[in-house]
Amino acid sequence: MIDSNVIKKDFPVLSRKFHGKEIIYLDSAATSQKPRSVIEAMSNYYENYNSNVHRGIYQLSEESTDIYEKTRENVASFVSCSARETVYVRNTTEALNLLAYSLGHRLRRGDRILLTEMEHHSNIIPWQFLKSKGVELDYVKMDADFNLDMEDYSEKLKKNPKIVSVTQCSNVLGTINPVKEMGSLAHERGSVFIVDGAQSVPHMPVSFRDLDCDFIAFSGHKMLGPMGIGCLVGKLEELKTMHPFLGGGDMIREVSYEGATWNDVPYKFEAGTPNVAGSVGLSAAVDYLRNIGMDSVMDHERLLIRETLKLAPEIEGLVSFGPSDPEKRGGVFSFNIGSMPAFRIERELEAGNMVVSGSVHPHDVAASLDQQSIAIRSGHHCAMPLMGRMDVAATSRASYYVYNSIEDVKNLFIALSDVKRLFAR
Amino acid sequence: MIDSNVIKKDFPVLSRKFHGKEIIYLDSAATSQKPRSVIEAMSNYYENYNSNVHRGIYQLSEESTDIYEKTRENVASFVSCSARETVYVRNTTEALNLLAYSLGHRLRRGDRILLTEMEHHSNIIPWQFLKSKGVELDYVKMDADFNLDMEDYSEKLKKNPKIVSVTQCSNVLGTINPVKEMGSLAHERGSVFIVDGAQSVPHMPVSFRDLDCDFIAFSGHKMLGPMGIGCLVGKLEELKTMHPFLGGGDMIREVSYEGATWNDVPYKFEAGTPNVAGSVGLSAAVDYLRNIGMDSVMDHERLLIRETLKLAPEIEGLVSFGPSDPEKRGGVFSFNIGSMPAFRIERELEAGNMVVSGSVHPHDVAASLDQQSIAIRSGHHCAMPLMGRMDVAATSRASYYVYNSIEDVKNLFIALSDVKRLFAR
Amino acid sequence: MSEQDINAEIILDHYRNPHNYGKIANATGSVTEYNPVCGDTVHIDILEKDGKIEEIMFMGRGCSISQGSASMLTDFVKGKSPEEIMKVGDEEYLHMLGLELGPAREKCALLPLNAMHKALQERIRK
Amino acid sequence: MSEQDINAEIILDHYRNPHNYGKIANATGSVTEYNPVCGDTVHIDILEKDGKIEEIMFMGRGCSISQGSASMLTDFVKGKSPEEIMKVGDEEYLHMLGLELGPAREKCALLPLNAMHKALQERIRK
Ligand SMILES: Cc1ncc(COP(=O)(O)O)c(C=O)c1O
Ligand SMILES: Cc1ncc(COP(=O)(O)O)c(C=O)c1O
Repeated sequence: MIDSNVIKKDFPVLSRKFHGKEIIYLDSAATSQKPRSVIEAMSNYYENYNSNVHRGIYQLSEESTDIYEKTRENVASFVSCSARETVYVRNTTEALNLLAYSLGHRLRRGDRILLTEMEHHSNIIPWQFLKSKGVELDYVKMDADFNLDMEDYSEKLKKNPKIVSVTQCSNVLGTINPVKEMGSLAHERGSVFIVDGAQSVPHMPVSFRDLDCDFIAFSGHKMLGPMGIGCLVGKLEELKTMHPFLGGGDMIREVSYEGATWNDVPYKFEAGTPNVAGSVGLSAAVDYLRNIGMDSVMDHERLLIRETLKLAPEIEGLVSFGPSDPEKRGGVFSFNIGSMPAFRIERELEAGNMVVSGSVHPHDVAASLDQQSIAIRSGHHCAMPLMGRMDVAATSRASYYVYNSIEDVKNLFIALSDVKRLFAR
Repeated sequence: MIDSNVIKKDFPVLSRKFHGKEIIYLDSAATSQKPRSVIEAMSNYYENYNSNVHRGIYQLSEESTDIYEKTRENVASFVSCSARETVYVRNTTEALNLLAYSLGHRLRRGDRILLTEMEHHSNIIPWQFLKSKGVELDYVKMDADFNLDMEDYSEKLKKNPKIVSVTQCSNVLGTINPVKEMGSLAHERGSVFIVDGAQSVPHMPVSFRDLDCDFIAFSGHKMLGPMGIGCLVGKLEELKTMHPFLGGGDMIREVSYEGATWNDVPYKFEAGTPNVAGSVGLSAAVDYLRNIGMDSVMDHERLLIRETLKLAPEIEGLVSFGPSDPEKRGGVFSFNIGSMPAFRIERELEAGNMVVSGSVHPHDVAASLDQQSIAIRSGHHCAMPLMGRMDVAATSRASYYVYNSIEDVKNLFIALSDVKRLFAR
Repeated sequence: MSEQDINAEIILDHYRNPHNYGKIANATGSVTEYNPVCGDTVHIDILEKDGKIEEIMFMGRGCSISQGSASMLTDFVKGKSPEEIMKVGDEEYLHMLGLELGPAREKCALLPLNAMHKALQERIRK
Repeated sequence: MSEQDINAEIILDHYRNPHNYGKIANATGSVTEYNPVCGDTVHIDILEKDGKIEEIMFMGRGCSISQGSASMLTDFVKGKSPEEIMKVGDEEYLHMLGLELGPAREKCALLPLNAMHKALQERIRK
């Protein structure tokens, strides 16, 4: 079992006080805080090893190359893949764009791509770019309990999408999707299967081998690591045959004024000077998480979500969005106080009720919690289409990680009852 | 005047010793070392402010947003442009790819792009990708003194290239190209004019306004800043009308399942969680450089290059590549000991001389200097086509920065005379 | 109570009991302004007469800042000339509200003013 | 002098005075191997007879490690069977050279071995 109050001490930010109170950070789905060991690993790299990798024949550069490749092995082993399958990118967003651009080369007019209704913008927009080529997009529906409708999935798979790309865990709903099963079904249809692991890799055990997906993408900054580094993991055969994405140094084998040939995987996809310090930070984060154990991380967050779902009914009018079964969700809790439909004037005039009573706008919720030094997010969470689908203008969201305690959850709900009193009209 | 021995003390790496000797780091064209202030600025950010930007309504996130935008203003002022014109990217490579992908949307079969013979791979490959669309590339020639042949430039401009992209300073030759004049000529032809500032922005005063170019790209890690952050500066009107590059969070205004609209510039080009800590480091690097003064930086490196060109003839058989006039070059010195043509068997058999005598391979030069704790680079320097053009398999390269002293240059040449003795055959 | 706190109370009052909420049937100008980041929406109807805003009504949904600001704005512009209103800048308006707001909330507070300016520009163009 | 130093001297000797440098007119196999990173090149000609490498010559250009290694390799393989040579792995070969090399220089050292293996594979396929 995790003792989050001990863990908290490893995270310098969390000792900051606002309005005389230590911050309760409940926005880890946006970005996680960093333990001292991660921050120090990067400083240590810059203070003792900093240099460019791969091409230097002097000790500093050889050490740097060695460090860089060891971080890759470490991160690869964390998600059970090989180092050669592990491409360093900036973040999940870049990884998914890389795939859209590179796999996009193979797509023709009329080819289909299958996504879900609960995707983050970064798993929607890159694919929408391909519409100009005549590629068509479908979205798997959710059921009433905010899980994917697997019948709808099977139905839409029948259209033989060339690519299926699905988030393993929704950053809004917390829904954990059955990506292993979905991957098998997709492969039966010959689709390339992509997993957006931005919210899963940081929070639960994830094995690339076990999932039988073709690609998985994740961001360092959401898993205790630094900003500016993330991974695209891909099957070797796929990576080898794919068109490169960014062109430049290190990703080539030979270049002439007429054309070029490509370096081996994964370097083929790592153009330009890489973020070695970032990789060092990510590797330290992986060590930190491994030391806790990903099973424990998951169990801990499940504990917090269970407490959350227990306390939620105490706030009158609270509406929450996400599966009712805590075993099927990650540590993400989206909610509203009262109904919060998008404003449409015709609808308002028709309803005749000029002011929605009893509801508190997510902005007011977040601002008011901030006065209590509780940091939550409010807005569309980069999932506007999902907001539309749920007919809400926005939601509030609390999201948990290893440094959050049961007390944090309790304090959240104490503060929420105040919010209600202050803002409801 | 710069006192590089005082400056050196600000750079922790430079006190490392190999073989009992403090490192003499002469590979700043690959990546620069980082002063303590830059390393600490990033740690401080992670320890006290870390959070996601733009969307948070809590104090930490508002502080982070504020910090992020202030770094942007600071970096923008460093190169005399506005913050709105300053797009954060990973590095120069990503910036140039962004341009190639985005401007590439406008190009049609038969459109031309004009580069030069001395470009880095990152200013060649992204444009070569467009060849599949039927776009054609030209390269401006060099003259015998390693300067661009301006007549050839004028001649090739007559073909009305849609895009001209040129490095302001060659990372191999040190040549400083007359980009201001070249930009005016390109604009007369209606071409978009792009400057690769990877080797100029770190080493000399550069003003975006003054250059009258449409875009300039540079990397933080080459200018005392961290890895994983760089800039694409572009004219507002261009950035506004361009197609976005990466799709995802933050770069959108509205998204539906059918399509999306874009956020304002520069956010339109910053998809996903940005590298805020990286921007903090870059901003601290800019402060450090501004404090020295870019004129002083340039003068100092010129001093070192003058000393270099003075000492070079003392090494028998040394061939150097770069303009003879130190006023026309940056702090980069490429050379070979003896001739180092690429191996072609027919040529060898014809010549009948089975072993090139008197020459030392760049690998041996670098490895041998490494024994003296002097770090230089050897290889093709991500400019393979240029190597071919100069008929060398590779070169050695020493490159200078603010922390290098006249003694460093002297020590380089003392070590080089040993190399000659050891390896020549 | 600090001035800040008093101003916060005032805007909250407006939010709880908005002034001039509703539609104008014979409006001479109207506009809907929307902030996609949070969904805050303000719809404004104006009725101009003799170079003055004779009547103004708003409808909308959003946080206390955006809706409170909208209510206060309707009081503020009534009886003023379009030219006077166009001259009110963001800074001045925020100063008038007298709240200390972060960058995200500033956008909420300014949404009604932007809507108002747009409504007037539309009209002016006609 | 350490063993390292002695081995470094040996390879330098080979580099300065390469053994078996040149072409074989009636080669039964030949290959050119090239490392684009530094331009190191090794061309190998072999003459096989009765299941043994009877003769081997190389030409090339590159650093002391790649060229010294090539010269040593030619001595090493002479008289051996293709099967024996194919069995020599990277690790084993590097151990034989007995040098402490960084990752970049390891590639230089292995270039001749890779060339040799390729030359034999080409032949085997025939
Ligand atoms: C499910 C999901 N996918 C993708 C992303 C994008 O991650 P990043 O901003 O690190 O690229 C996020 C995070 O915002 C996410 O929650
Ligand atoms: C002239 C030039 N352009 C572009 C680059 C690429 O820079 P980066 O690797 O930071 O993307 C470099 C550095 O290697 C360079 O010297």
